[in-house]
Amino acid sequence: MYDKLWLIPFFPLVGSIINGLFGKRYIKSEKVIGGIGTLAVVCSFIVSLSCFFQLSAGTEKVYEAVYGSWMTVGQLQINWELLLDPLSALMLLVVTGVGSLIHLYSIGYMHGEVGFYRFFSYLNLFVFAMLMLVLGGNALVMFIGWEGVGLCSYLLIGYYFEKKSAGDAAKKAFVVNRIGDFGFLLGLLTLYWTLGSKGVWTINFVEISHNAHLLGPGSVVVTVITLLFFLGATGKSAQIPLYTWLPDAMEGPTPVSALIHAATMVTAGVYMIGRMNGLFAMAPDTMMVIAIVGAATAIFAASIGFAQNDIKRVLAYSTVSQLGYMFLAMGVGAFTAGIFHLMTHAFFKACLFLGSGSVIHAMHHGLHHAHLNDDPQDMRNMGGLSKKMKVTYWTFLIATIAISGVPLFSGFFSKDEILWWAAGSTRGGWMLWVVAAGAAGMTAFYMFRCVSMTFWGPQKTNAKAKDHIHESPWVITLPLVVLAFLAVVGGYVGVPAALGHFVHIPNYLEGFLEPVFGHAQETYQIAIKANMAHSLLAEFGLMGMSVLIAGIGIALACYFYLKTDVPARFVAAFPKLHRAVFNKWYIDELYDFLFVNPCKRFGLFLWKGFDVNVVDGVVNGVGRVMQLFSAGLRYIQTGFVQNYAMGMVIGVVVIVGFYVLR
Amino acid sequence: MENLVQAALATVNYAAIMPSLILTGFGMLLLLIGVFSKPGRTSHIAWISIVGLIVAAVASAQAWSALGATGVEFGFTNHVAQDGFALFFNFIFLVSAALTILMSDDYLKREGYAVGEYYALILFTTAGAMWMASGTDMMTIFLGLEVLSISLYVLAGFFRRDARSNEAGLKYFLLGAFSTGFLLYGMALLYGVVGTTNIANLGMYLAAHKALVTSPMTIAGMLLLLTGFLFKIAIVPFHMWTPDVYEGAPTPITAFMSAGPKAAAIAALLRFLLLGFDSMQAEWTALFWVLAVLTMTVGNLLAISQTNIKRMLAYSSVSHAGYAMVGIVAANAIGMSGVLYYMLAYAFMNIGAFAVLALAGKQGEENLTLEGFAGFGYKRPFLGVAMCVFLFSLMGLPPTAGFAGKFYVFAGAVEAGYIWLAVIGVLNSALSLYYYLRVMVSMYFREPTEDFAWVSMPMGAMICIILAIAGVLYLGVLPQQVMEMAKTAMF
Amino acid sequence: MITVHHYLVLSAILFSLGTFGVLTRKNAIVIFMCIELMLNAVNLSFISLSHYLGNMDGQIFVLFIMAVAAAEAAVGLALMIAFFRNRESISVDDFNLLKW
Amino acid sequence: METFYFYLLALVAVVSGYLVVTCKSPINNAVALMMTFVCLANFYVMLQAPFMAAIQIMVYAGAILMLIIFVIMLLNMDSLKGQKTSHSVSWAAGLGVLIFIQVYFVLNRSEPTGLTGGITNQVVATVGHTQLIAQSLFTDFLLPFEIASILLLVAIVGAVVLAKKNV
Repeated sequence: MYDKLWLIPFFPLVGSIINGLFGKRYIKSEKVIGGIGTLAVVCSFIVSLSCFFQLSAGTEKVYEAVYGSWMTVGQLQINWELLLDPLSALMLLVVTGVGSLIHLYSIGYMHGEVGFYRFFSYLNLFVFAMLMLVLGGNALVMFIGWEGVGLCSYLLIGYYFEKKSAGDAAKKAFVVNRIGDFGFLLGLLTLYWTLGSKGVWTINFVEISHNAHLLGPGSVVVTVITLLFFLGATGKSAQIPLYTWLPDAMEGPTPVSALIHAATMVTAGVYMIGRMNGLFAMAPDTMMVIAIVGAATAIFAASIGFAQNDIKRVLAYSTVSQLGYMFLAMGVGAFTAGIFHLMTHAFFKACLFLGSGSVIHAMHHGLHHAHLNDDPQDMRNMGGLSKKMKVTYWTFLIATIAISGVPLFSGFFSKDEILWWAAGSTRGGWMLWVVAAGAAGMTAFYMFRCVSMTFWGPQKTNAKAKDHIHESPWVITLPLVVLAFLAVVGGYVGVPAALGHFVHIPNYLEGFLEPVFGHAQETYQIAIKANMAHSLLAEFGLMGMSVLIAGIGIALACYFYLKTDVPARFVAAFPKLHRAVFNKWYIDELYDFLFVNPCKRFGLFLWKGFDVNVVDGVVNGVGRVMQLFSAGLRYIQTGFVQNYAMGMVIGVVVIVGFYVLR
Repeated sequence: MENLVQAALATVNYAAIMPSLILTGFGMLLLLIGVFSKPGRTSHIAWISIVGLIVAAVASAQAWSALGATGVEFGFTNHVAQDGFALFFNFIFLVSAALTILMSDDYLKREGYAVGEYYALILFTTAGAMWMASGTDMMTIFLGLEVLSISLYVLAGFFRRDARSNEAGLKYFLLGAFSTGFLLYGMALLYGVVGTTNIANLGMYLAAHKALVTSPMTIAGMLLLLTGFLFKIAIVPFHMWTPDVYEGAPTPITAFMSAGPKAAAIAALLRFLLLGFDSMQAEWTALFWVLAVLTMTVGNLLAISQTNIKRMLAYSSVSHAGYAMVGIVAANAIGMSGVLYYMLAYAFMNIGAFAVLALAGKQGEENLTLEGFAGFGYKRPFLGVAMCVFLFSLMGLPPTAGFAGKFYVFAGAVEAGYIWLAVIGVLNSALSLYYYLRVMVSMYFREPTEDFAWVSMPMGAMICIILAIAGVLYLGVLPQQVMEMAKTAMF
Repeated sequence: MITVHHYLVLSAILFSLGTFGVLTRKNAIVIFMCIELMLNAVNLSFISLSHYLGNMDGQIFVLFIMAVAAAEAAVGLALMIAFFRNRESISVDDFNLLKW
Repeated sequence: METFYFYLLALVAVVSGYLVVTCKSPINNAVALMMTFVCLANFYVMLQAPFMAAIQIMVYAGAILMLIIFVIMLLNMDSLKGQKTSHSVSWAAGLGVLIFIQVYFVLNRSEPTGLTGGITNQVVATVGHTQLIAQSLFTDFLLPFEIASILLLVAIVGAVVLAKKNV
């Protein structure tokens, strides 16, 4: 099946092209369009599955498929190549599996939208780009996918382009992503150059991990390279300081949010670090930065999640926070745990987003019938929906329990693994555990706040609208059920050793990913500290504490939002704090103030200022310029031939003068 | 007398100028046909000129495959050298001219200037460009440059009832003639230093007389001469005519100017640098390092605040010239062949983008602003997608031609050790994203403000756009073969 | 004794004068005349150098420069006439549609 | 005698060149330019290049300048009176002087050297300047000569296209 690797990205690409070109005029039928889109991803899923089984059964753990040469530069040969190894196989399953469910869901959710064909075309393209990113055998093929997901997210977030906020959000996502992308490119450039100066001209991932040691462990250059790559990862995976685009990305249709947040795009950064683990493991300083940024993001985003009233925004900040966990895992060298959490997060976060979509769908429907203009996404308008939407409610609840880290659900296993490594790893520390555990408690709190505001308590929706709220069709609920199921059982592939010891379940995932991560972890001695490795007490103690913290979070949320008027009193007591949290700590304003506005002004300044003023100003003399300034910008004349000629002459005089008189 | 004729005939080698000869022949033929054609009915002239370009391309291809062991065919006592370098540039010129002519037919009719001379002038311009690329003597290159420039002055001001076109033509003319003055003064000084106008002889003489390399007269001559070419390539600070002229000129001509003649000036520049001033490499790499950084940065920064898309693309073409300069600074095989590759890629992507503009504009082209493009992507899906492809390529996203081109020149710079230059280049292309993106935002995220229903889809323009897309994707996905050609083309 | 230097310096003076004129005059035709002055300065350089070096190339070059000057004159003046028809002026001050 | 003649002509050339740049009326500019052309033709004679002198008079003074004057008449440039110079005189003057200083510096610091040919005054006198030019032009410089013909064709076509009133 390996030789059919190219089929995996091929199907979604074809689906995208068919829907994009023929959807509007020739196909028209929503069912057919949706069917083609879903089928394309399902086909990829089937191929991925067979590849996965072959890989886990076979002895060959790394397979590179080369489909011809792309570019040759000196000794650097760049091929069109795909790479299948346990890491990419696992990612393929997550992307195509969750992706197909989301496609199926979209058929129901997007029913009747203008540009249905367009939506499916973009969605397939998105999956295609993500698959290229995952399968890319060298950094440039990965970069195609890397750029591609940014681009598709741009198209999808701005899908409702009539809304100005959607267009702005899309632009923001793209621009922020591009900042990250250039980190990636610069990192690649530096890597290529430094490895090249060591005599190895390559950007192939397998060769990079083989030759990474040439750069010297802990050397400055490897730190710089990995930091640049990490900058790329923060852009894509919404970490501090480049996380602002992700919450705004909620402007897109809900399935898009699910796709971006759960299975694709945002996991790209984590995946990329996992892909280059050999390189990153060599740079302890960078790893430290990653761990700290991850932990900080986890708690920072969780704190913002407290005060959001828009159901999707809560989930968005929760994604940022959970991604922080993954980076924390990567930073302390727990690569497997990071990927594990990526996987379980894909399940429960997809379920949460699709569930919220189902709620919004129902609310929208209800409000529409009642001719109300209330925001269907505002949780303050909801409440008591559990009776109306049983499937949605139960799946949402299961996913919430999973994300909160309640034992025996998938989130518990993966999060606990991360916490354990954060505390016990040779690259970790107690502070990281404290921060991460705190964030876990906050997660439990705001997620249950979300559930209680949405599904429990009295119904706050307008009475007329209330009657029209009902459960969504099967295409929407079926994915929910499947995802909820996965959110429960998904964790059992990676049961921590301490627990597995008693119930005789081995840690499948660790064994499976060993060929990818084992080498780096062994070489750079990244493991649980010796004094903790055999202490079951320590592990169970930490586990117990994290469960306790999660329990406290859940209990507080239920208490606050169901029983008492504590939140209102809290707001009354600390109005400023609440407002600050509500306004996302004024980060957007700060960014506007610090970066966006100066950049705009800088561009404007250089345009009007340089072309108009400097050249003209040199001509006219400073006094004249002052006069012109006072007269106002519109009196500044330019487009004069002679100013241009003057510029040329000055250029000539300066250049010749410099060379002749030096 | 007899002797003179024989001596004259002995120097003639038509094979060495065959493509340009074909083009001038067709150009004159078009002038004749134009006389007998009714104004406004010029489609057949456009197609005949396409035939001429194809014949010239065939001749070039044949010459390419016939390149022997020496890889060069001299003619006219070393005035032209038809080598791989010249032939590769021939293809760039032919592609630019063909795409330009394809998009012109309908455009000229819409604007009411459909006459045969237009096509003849484009063919003459292309021939001039070929003489610049293949000339090995200052005089040939200078005359090629003038054929090209004078045709372009006319073409830029071709819409003679349109004040903006007049202004563009006149500005271009005055500044172009002015820069010619500097170019010639440089040539005069160099002639004084070495006593020859032949570039190869110049190079050999300078290599043999090391003292001359540091002589102020040589350096001043070289710099003044470079100035003339830098003006044509629109390198900062000699770029200031570009936005005005590009904005005012007829759109197809703007497209053409930004690709063909620019490539021609780069060809002549490269021949001077590599053949003539080889021994002064340290001097000119330092100069081009600074100019490349300035050009990229200024071009991009100024493009940011433009609202007229045509003008924005003009500033962007300034910055693209800067990227090409990066390859020249690298001055190694990858960088130099990267420049050739970049110019070919740029011809496809930029002319493609302008072709979309030419189709989208109304008569008088008042609507080529960001507002005018609002919702364009939904009203004209095909053109919208095409524009996106070209913009991606201009941004330098993989897998498009623009990415491969930038990759080659930057990789060349990295290999030559100019890592910072490559970094600045990469940062600049990040900066360029902002303004290209605004076009896409306009096309896809704004409510349409006007009706695009009147846009017809003429066959020529469609072929042009499809060819450009094919070129952009081919050069991006499978750049290897063309890059090998570019490598063999470098001397 | 008049050497080639004298001619070259004279040529430099004329060239600078021409440049000065291009930068200061407003009338496009006068600017064009100043450019012709610059070209003539170059011609003088070429011919004096040709004489000094005892080789004809420079004089041939001048011949071509003259041809080019004639061609430029034809096209440039045609452009000016076209511009004048539209704007009733050929002052560079009126080249003001394209800017910023 | 030669020295005196040179300086006299040079003075006339520079003064008339200055007048080209400064005279208010375009016609006066053109007349001054004519003076410069004639002075240069004289120099060409002094430089043993009589053919170039003749061409200088014929092409520059006879053709180009006539064309310019014709256009000045055609456009009836009264409207342009008073618009003598643009506002940047001092800067332009500074730059002009700077260019001159640089070139002067360059010329002072270096000798024109180079591959010298065998065309001495004697050769010119015996063979004849015109024939020398012709020999070069039609053997070594045949291609540029042909390109120049295309150039003139382009210029004619361009001028016609631009200047005619209707399509």
